[in-house]
Amino acid sequence: MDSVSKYFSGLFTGIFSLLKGMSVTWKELWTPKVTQQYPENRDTLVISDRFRAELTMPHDENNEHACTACGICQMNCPNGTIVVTSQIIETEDGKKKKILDTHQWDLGMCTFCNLCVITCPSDAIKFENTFENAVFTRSKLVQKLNNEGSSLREKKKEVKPVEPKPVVEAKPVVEAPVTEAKPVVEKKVTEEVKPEEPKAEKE
Amino acid sequence: MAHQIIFFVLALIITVFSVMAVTSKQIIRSATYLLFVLLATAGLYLLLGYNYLFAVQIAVYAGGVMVLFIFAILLTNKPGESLKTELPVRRIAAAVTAIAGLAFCAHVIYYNIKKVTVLVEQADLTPQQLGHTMMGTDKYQYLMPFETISILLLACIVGAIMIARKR
Amino acid sequence: MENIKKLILNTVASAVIEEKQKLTVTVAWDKLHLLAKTLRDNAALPFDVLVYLIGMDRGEELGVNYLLSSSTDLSKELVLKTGTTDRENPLLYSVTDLFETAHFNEREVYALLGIRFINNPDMRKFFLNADWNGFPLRKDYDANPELNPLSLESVDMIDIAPRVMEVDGKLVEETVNIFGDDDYIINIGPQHPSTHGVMHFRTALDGEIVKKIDVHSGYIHRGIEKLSEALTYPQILHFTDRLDYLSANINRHGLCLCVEKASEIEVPERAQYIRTIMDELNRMDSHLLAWACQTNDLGATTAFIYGMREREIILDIFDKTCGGRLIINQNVIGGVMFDIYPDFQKDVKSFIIYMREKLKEYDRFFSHNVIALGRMIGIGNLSKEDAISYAVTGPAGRASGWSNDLRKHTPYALYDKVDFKEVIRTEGDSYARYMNRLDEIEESLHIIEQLIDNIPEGDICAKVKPIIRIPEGEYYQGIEAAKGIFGVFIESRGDKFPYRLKFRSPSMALVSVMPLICKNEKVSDFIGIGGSMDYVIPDIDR
Amino acid sequence: MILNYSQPLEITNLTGWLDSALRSSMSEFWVLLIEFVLVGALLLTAYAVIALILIYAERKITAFFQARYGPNRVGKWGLLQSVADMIKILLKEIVKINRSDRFLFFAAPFFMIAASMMTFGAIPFGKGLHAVDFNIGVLYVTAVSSLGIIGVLLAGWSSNNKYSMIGAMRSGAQFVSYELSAGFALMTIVVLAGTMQFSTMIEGQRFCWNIFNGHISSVIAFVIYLISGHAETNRGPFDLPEAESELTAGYHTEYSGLQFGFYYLAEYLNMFIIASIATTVFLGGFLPIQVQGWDAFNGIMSFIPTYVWFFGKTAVLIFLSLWVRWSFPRLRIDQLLNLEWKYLLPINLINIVLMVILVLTGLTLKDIFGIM
Repeated sequence: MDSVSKYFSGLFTGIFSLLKGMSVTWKELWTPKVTQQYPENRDTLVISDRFRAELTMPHDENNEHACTACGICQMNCPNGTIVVTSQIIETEDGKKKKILDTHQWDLGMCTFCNLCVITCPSDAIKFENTFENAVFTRSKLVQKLNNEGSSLREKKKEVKPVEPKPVVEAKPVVEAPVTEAKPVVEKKVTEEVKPEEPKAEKE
Repeated sequence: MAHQIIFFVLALIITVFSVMAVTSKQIIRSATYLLFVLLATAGLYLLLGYNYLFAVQIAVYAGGVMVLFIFAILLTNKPGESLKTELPVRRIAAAVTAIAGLAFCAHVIYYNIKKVTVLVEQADLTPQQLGHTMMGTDKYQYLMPFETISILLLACIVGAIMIARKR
Repeated sequence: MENIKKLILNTVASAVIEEKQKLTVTVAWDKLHLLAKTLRDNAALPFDVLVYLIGMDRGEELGVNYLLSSSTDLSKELVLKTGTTDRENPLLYSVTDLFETAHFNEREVYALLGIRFINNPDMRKFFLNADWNGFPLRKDYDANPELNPLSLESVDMIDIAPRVMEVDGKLVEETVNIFGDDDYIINIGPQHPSTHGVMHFRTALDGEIVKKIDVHSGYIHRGIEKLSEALTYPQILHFTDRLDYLSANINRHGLCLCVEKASEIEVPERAQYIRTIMDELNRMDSHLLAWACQTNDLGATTAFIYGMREREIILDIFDKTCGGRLIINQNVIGGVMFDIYPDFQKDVKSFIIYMREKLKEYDRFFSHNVIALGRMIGIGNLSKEDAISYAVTGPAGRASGWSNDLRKHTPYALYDKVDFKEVIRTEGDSYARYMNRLDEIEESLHIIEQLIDNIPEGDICAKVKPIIRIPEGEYYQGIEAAKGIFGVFIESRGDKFPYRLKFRSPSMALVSVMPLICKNEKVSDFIGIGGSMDYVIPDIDR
Repeated sequence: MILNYSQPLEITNLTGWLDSALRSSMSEFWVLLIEFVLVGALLLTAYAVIALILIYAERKITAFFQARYGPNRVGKWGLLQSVADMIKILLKEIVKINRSDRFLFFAAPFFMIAASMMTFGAIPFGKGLHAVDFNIGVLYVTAVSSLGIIGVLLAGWSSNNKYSMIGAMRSGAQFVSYELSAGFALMTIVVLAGTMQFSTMIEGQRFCWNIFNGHISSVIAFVIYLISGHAETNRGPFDLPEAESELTAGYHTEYSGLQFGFYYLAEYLNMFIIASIATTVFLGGFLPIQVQGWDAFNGIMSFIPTYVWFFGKTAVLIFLSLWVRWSFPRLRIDQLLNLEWKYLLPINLINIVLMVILVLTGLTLKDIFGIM
């Protein structure tokens, strides 16, 4: 007798549970849909300000940037995504000075770990939330961040970065030959960044 | 005329696929050819106006038995493998059996051919009529054989379960 | 622990006991098995959990570290060390008969360091192909790609395992067939909708019933541990996100904690709050996905989408806080990278209300559905003993009645300050694991509720030297990731790179127990059990 | 007949006119030939069109159950999505499988499509919209639809793929089991209606649908028929033969292009066929809702053409099937067979006896209330 009652109670509780499940889907049938209609909703789409999509080097109205070509970002990048090339020029007063030639960033290899930005001593680069970066060829993912003909912003006026990043105090270190750990970096760099140079820049 | 054409098409299908069914070396293909034969036979029934028989032919043979058949074949060892050629003795024995069967059929057909044409002209059979005949106890009604067959089938089922249990 | 020391010395007199971060015992290679067995069988405080098994190239010798812990109290830990100087044909004794979890780990050690284990029943290389040249984690490994050229040829699987067995005191090298001759083997994976990644189960079937499972892994082995040996600690951080990518933030927290403890960095209070909240959000994110995937594995596609919908809200909060959705890069050594955004509290609180509502809906929709119950109750039973032996932690282990929540046993961050329940069930079946996850979501909501309004003002990151050097020594930190105990082991030689770094991944234990609990279940249930275990393949492969 | 004038939208008017026009100009043979070809072409077109509409409807409704929008890019609200998919399927390469049994591999989809098409032909879509009207209609439908399983079994075997094989075996077991229940459920109503012919059966439901007429027994039969019909079409929660999460795509894993298209079409059409047979047998088929004695009401209801009624009722049943499919997890094979052999079949057997008793003792609604 027990098994018979079990048979029927099982049948009815089973059917009841199924109906309960169906009531949930019925309710969901009428709830607002959550899919983003992406290309259509471009105007209303809000991407958070902090969203890391593309590494950029902000330039001001005089086409000046803050990058001193110290190469710390390149050193800190775990994947060899960044390649900084610089050249030594001679200023009017005869001093040798290193200026940025190209700051190259490979979106295809970047893991968006933000290390380059937080370690940059001069806040020259930052991540933007411009996320539509799809291209057709891989080579287009390699971007040059500094504008054509841009130059280093003079440092006198610049007191401190406006918003200090949490770990900005990552100072360049004299004896740290970090680059040697990453063979990836050492390709086609016209002028290899030397770890000593950032020190000169810092003073 | 249309009836004639359809009949010949069906007859051709039956003959060709019967031959293919026995000559094919892959058993699963044989089964499929046999299925075509059974379906064409069902077509013949339809042509004759035996709707009920047509449906039963498809449901029982084409549908039920074939499924079981294919099932059985698929579950046996390596169904796709080509069969080996049999021993000559067995071949001769098979041929003799086949010819004997053919002779028997020919005999039956030869002596009954006139009666068959008479039967065809019978009126349409309704399911009600069929049902009454099947379940009736009067003369020329078939409740007794029907139930006997049920018991036979029941015995088969019990036997199958017993065999399955043992394994 | 004094008793334990005495016990160790009584068992193996030659053992060297050191007080390091953890109590470390070094023994000769032939005494290790005996010592491990004694410690495991010790009635007063059984060391019956093998938390990690790490192969190491110590320079001269090749060795293995074992971290033993007690299933009753996970805060009691003990490191066993052994090694062999024979670099040509290194042999050590297997502890697989004592701790089942050692099986896969020993195979991993064989693949990466070339140490073979005597009496391990199946000594194939894990992660790597049998024909791989060299042992990557050895310091003298030659990474020349010509040695291991990329092959595009299709190679048949060989189901023959070599092994070294000790028979009557003699070592015998032999091979053993994984499957029988007549087994009907299907490959579930590496490309399969329900293996949750590039996992490969070779499955012998008897009709619908699973007879045996052979786990093949390593299809996405990236050599993170090897890569880490050439990177600084902040750089290694971004690898942790790529292990169990679903609880990326918790893994990262683990490595940060390990480095912070080793180099004695004090993390500011505010950062602790943010970390804890983010961890719990991450845990919910992971559990929601696990729930969704499990329902999907059982064939309920609609439930899958509901889970993903709720998860999206968490991802949006992550996105606004840290600029990442899946991999959020929030933790850094010394604190967190990003402060919370102004509306953070508001968003999280509204999420808590929303999520509670949705949990009720899940309950109505799936948790009591008669079909779902039939597919989960009594399926994939994992006993407590097996859970301990296989070191199955996380919601899956707790579903077998084993209390193993590190947030309770060895509290870190703010877990000792908040009130929450450790969710434990004793059934050990798929349904218990399933319900555990839903209940843990509830607990996570409860934890966040207590913290969200009390986030103190202050720094979000401690002052950290630009180049972090960890003092010489061995450091281990375990944390409770969404899928179980995630551990970080660092051996430092005082350099700014780790000498050896190892991640103890919870998923490896979860997968290693699959052949046991799926045996004699149906194929469909095998998939369902896989869903209930909720392993993540990159976490196994590393 | 007055009814004819009150139903100006019926297609019967059109076909009748066409028939008489043809007959007036040519001999009987040619009239029949032209009409056969026309009917055949119409059925084939309807087959494809209904399948496409169903595919669209399923995707859209599913999406709404799942808080999504579903296809909405091709055409307004994605209306042309199915058409686009069809073109894609037609253009796709048919991949040749190594070591497959080529003949059976190619033949299998035709079994599937032929079976569902033959069933499709016997459905009364509206008044006079009836290709054939066998006196054994119900039996015919059950018989012919059972041929489809052979396509599944052959596909599974000839693909030379273990997933396909397991899928086919599951499908075989499932089909053989549930065919029984579906047949019994229909037979219950045959007992009630006293006929197997669809046209007579529908006519008998003018004022009282079979589902009401046999009350308890009919409702049980209806539910069982829906369940087993749902199972026969291999749709969730009974989609084990395809069981995406276990067997990738089950028996049609190796099919591509048009061959896959055949399976795809047949699956959706089978869903339609099951729903339409349920409509015909239980819900009064194409007849409008009529109440005995309410002549004005009946007149208004009759104004809506019968095919609208038919498709409307079928659509409701299809929606029900989608609703069920997208609410539940998948059964396991043993649970599936348990459900059939431990629950549906015994209940069915008792139910058929109950129905016989109802009919013999005059306890059907028609007898009680004296409805015609």
